[in-house]
Amino acid sequence: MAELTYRDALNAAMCQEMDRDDSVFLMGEEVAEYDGAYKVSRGMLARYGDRRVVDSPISELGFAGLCVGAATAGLRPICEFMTFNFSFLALDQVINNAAKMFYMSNGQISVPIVFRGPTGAALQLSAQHSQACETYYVHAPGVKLVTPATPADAKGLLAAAIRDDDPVAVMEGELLYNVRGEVPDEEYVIPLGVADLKRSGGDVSIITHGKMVHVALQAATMLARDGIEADVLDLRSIRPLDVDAILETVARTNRAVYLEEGWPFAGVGAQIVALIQEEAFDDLDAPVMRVTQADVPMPYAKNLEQLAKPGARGVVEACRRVL
Amino acid sequence: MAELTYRDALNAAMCQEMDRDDSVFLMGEEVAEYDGAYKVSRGMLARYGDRRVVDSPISELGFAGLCVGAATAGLRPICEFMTFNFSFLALDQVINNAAKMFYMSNGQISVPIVFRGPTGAALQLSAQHSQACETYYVHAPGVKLVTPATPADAKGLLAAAIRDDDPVAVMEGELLYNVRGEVPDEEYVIPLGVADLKRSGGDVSIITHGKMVHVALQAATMLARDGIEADVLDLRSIRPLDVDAILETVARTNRAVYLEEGWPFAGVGAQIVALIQEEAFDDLDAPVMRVTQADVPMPYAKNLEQLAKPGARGVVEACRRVL
Amino acid sequence: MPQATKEMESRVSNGDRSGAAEEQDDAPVDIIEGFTRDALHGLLADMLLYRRFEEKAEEAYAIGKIGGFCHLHIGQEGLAAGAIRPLRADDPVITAYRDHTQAIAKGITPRAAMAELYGRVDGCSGGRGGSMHLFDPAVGFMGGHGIVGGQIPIGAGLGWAIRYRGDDQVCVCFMGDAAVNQGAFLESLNMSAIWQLPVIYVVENNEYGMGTAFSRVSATEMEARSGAYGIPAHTVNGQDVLETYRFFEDMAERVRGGAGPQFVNAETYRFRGHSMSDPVSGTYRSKEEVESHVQEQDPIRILRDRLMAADLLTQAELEAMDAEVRAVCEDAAEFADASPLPDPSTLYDHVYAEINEHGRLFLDGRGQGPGGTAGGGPAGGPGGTAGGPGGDTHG
Amino acid sequence: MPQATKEMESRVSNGDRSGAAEEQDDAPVDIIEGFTRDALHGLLADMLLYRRFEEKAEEAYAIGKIGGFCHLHIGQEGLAAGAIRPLRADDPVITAYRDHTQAIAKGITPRAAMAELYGRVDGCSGGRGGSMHLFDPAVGFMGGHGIVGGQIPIGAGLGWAIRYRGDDQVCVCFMGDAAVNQGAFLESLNMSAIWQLPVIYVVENNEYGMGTAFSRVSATEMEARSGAYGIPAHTVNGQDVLETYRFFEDMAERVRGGAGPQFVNAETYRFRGHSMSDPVSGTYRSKEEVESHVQEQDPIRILRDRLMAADLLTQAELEAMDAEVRAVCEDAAEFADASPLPDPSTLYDHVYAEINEHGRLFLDGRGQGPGGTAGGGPAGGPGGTAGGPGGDTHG
Ligand SMILES: Cc1ncc(C[n+]2csc(CCOP(=O)(O)OP(=O)(O)O)c2C)c(N)n1
Ligand SMILES: Cc1ncc(C[n+]2csc(CCOP(=O)(O)OP(=O)(O)O)c2C)c(N)n1
Ligand SMILES: [Mg+2]
Ligand SMILES: [Mg+2]
Repeated sequence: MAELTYRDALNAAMCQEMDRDDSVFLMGEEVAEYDGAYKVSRGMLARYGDRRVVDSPISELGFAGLCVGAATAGLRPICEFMTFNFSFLALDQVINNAAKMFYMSNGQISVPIVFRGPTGAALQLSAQHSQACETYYVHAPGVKLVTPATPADAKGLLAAAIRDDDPVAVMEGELLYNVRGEVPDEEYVIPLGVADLKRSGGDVSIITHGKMVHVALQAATMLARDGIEADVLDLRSIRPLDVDAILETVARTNRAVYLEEGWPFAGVGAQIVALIQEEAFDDLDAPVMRVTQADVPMPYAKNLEQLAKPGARGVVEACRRVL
Repeated sequence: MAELTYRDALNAAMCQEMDRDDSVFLMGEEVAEYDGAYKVSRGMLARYGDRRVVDSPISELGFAGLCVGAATAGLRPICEFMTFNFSFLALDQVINNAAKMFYMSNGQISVPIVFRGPTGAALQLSAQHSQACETYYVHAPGVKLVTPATPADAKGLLAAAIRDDDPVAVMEGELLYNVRGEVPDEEYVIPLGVADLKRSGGDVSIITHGKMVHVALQAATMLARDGIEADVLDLRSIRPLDVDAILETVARTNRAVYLEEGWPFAGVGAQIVALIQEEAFDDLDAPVMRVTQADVPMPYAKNLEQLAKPGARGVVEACRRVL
Repeated sequence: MPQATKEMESRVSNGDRSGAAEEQDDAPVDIIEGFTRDALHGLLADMLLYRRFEEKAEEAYAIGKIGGFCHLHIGQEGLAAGAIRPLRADDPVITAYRDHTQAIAKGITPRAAMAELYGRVDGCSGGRGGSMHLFDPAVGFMGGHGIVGGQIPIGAGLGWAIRYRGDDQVCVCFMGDAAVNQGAFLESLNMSAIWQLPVIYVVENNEYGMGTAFSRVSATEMEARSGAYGIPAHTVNGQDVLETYRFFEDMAERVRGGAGPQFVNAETYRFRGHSMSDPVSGTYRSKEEVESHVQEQDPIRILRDRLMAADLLTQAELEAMDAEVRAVCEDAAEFADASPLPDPSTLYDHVYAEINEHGRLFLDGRGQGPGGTAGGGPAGGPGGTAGGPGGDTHG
Repeated sequence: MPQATKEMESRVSNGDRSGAAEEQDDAPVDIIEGFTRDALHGLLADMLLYRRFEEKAEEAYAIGKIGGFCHLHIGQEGLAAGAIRPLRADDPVITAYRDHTQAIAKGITPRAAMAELYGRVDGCSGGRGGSMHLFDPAVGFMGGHGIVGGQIPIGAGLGWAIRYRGDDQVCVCFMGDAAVNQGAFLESLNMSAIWQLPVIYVVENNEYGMGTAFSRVSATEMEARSGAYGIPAHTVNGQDVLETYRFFEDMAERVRGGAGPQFVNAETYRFRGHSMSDPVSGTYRSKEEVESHVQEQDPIRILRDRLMAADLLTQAELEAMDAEVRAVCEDAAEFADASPLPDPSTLYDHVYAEINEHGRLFLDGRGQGPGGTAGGGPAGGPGGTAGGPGGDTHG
């Protein structure tokens, strides 16, 4: 076990998979000579050469589509979006080709591609650069989505995503890249679809994913000071979704809050709330509350941005309301 | 009052608004010389000339963006997507520019644009041509969305959308264009954000929007044969959302089903279910159930397509489960 | 080996087949432009097969056996035969939604193609794809794509994979003339140029995108479109199957040899409406324009007349050939009609290639996982009538 | 009227200002290439202002007064002065995220620009936009856009609106060299060509998109990129403000007169890193390369040296000019610092321009409508610390 940053854990996962399988390659803007806009691919050009670590033009639709095409031919592209914000330009290739080709071709053509990069807000990057993009990737069936919150999860989930035969979006976080944590040295994968109970409480369930796991843990600490013990369930994988784990924590606490970084309208949280009330209606002693980004484009000003982002205090408040 | 098709009602709304305001123009593929792929703009080129009724190249990102730009300069473009399926290519312009410009510019630059065209499945058009696109347009704040189900609503809502100072998506249906109904002759608008109780029952609330209103009414008729009287609430406007109308019907029936054409994961229905349980938890005697498209890309084969689409029988079943 | 007559046999012959007879100096009288009599008959039979296949599809569409959109290639068969038949079996081909004859040219059988149009389980896409989405990677046919321009980056990716593996296939990526106005065109051609991908981009320039003449949506000629990326542009007369065949035979070898990406403006004409609901002529092109093309620019007539003028084809031979391909198409239609609809229980198959025991992939409560009974599955169910009163479809 | 010295006065002077002195034959000795001494001093002062403004921003960024991404234009000021100052006040200008100096050149005051960088209420975007999103339609500055290439169709739309209304403005649409690889470029230029829109597309060709040299992502020269649409290409030396000014003065009039869309490859160089977190030189360009450009290609030095050589500028005058613009920038920073943060109660303002009494527009239960108390509003609240441990930012 070594302590690694989240960034280096992602790097380790890519190297692990590139070492074992020549069909894996990395393409994206600035991933090679520049070592990655966020240095996630540091050293990879030197290690694998420009056949496998490839700087693309700023052509999101094109290079995402090229990677989809390469995947249909049996390669395993890791398609890095500098951030998922820019992938709106590529969404047609994600939804109409990557997600549907296997079905339309009756299972003849699979698309083993990974789309990865940071999603959500960093600090004061303003409206066009601060969006949580999960909903756009899970609404249509055909794509899988994971959102690692810790270095160990980052390595295991990205490795699993690369090995998976379907398109998998791996959504990271700019503000997570420097987070440190213990990461097993050996080769491992974390299967998609397995949530992780990051904290066990019992009074209330805070269910969340990605970067917000840290906010949830912070809120749980705050609640604990008042004697309220919260479960913090990190979904890790949004599609496939670990429904059992969700129902299990709700069955124990009878009260739940969904915390997500993105907007509320038809967000991941809306789906989870709908699911809980559909499948665990009688377990609920209170409505499932959601804590989300304010329903506005992300403002630049520091104070407004802070206000717009979901935070631990908001989670604490929501927990109190359902208790 | 004349009986018009939904198609002609949309045409009437565009003509009504083009007559009163020279800043309104229509741009899209085949809208002019061909009179529209679905003939919605029939006769408009002849009436308004090629300055105001404009055939675009097949460049969704470009012409949607051009229309956004024209709107920032104070014009009122009606940007027709031949179908919303093709608008994934334009989504960056919708989400990053149309939806955010007013906010980013601190209210200096509004974007009074209408995006319109059919959404959802028609008959056997297969996976790439059969998607309900609502979620992609409502998740991010900044755009409004209406989904007229009848000719009268089509005329009134499209007219309101054109006059609105914000970007408004008007999602129609290929299978609705031939639907006939009474449409007032005079100039009128239906304000955005007002749901319409299309049927008053009292035993259970079927809440829905767009093309599915007709399926809901059919289901209500089936239920009535067994003595079950359903409310059918047509949201008409998804953003702004008539929350009062939703809460009102649920308060009366205590049981609700959301019917939508699209996929379940983070669909409009998920949001409505989350909202109902957040704001009317104590009113609910049963979980709110959702009836949606099967969570698969739309298959071509007639029988599979039929199976994948939400239908009246499924609605009836869902209603029985919540009763 | 003429495709039509060998229909029921192996399709893998593509690569072995050479139309060229340069080395056969024992049969000089049977030759036009270096094609042997057999090769010439083969190309004629191929095009006739494509034509009859689509005429059959037209018939089937009229009686509701085929649904949805159906875009016929009639008039453009010179490109299917001329651009695809010279390729190797392992050269990938990708195209848009007007894909029937390319699919057959690449090796999908008329049976499998027709069954797909019928939406049946024996279709080349198992009935899931339909007319616009024919697929068979085993013969190198990578679809059948419905989003205008959407296949262009995929084509670049197929080329990328070839280069990545150090293989020597060539990818042929077709598109319509209207597709060059999609941003995907710029992005794909540019990447192909900087990475020297082995891709031949072919515009089937039938002068119109639906009802819009290319000249109305472009300020330049088609040939001007690829120079921005340094990709050589070529123009070929797609109605002349021999010219087209020779061009692609040569070009495929050049690209195989490292010549880098190419751009081909293949001039052709569509004899039918854009799709089944679109009239053949009307607002955007005159009856006369269409008629003159049908009379003078039909790739089948052009080859037929040439062969007859050179005494390489008799009326009797032509009739026999036609009867043969008609029989193939008749058989395909019968086969399709007899093929069952997909099993309803397969609705959720092939959404994902990999499903593990964890988590739920389908969120409607019916596809997978525990739902369905314990509160999870009220969604839809075998739906009643969908969608309300009838509408209509563009194409 | 030199921009910097008139800073505190009206900014609407743009249109009236003519650098040309052809008709003033009383002052021939004061002229270089037809620019009067005043005009020359004005351009120098303008560029100095832009430089000092961004140096001030750099300082403020270092001490955390400015956050997020901040892309400096330093080295490229010749284009702000040369391409924008000749325009009329009502000619719209649009650009990408490297927008400070274009904004000021078009008429946004240094105060309003700096306050925006500080995220304050007196910023030209009220603090909502930040460095990448400066806006002021009143002076014809249409932003400030963060998605590479995203502003190009908007620029076409601004041109469309001009043509639609029969007006005679000209839109100048800037982009970086890397942006020409976005599909939006093809689509916008093509539409501009077929509809003959009055738009001048200007590539600020600083040779790199972040760390990627243009030559690595393009197989052709920049000039080749517009011919595909029949749009004339021009190259201008953006480091020579006089050449640039004359070019745009002339070109704007030609386009105003109906010459149709134009494509300008403006050669320039960025003296700083891509954004604040990016080193000035490093993996993708050498220290020497940067240094040689700073020494030989600085638009300010070039003009200064020319003026001094022609005895049109003294050291004292230069120092006075510099002191003046420094004072303007100092004032701007003080103004920005004194400006309040936006009122938290305005968080939901300006998401929508039109809000009626029906329905709910904000679905988080706090923005609007009945929520907030009756169960609707647990969302967030003035959030605790966001996002977990610190990360870093690219640019
Ligand atoms: C992105 C997108 N926009 C619009 C359509 C609708 N559409 C289908 S085919 C077509 C015309 C395409 O013309 P062209 O590329 O010339 O091909 P052809 O039909 O002539 O073979 C259009 C507009 C679509 N399928 N995809
Ligand atoms: C669509 C998109 N992709 C990627 C980025 C990240 N990004 C910001 S600036 C930039 C480089 C752009 O270079 P260029 O267009 O040459 O402009 P310059 O920065 O040199 O002024 C990149 C890749 C983005 N903002 N938008
Ligand atoms: Mg065409
Ligand atoms: Mg650059």
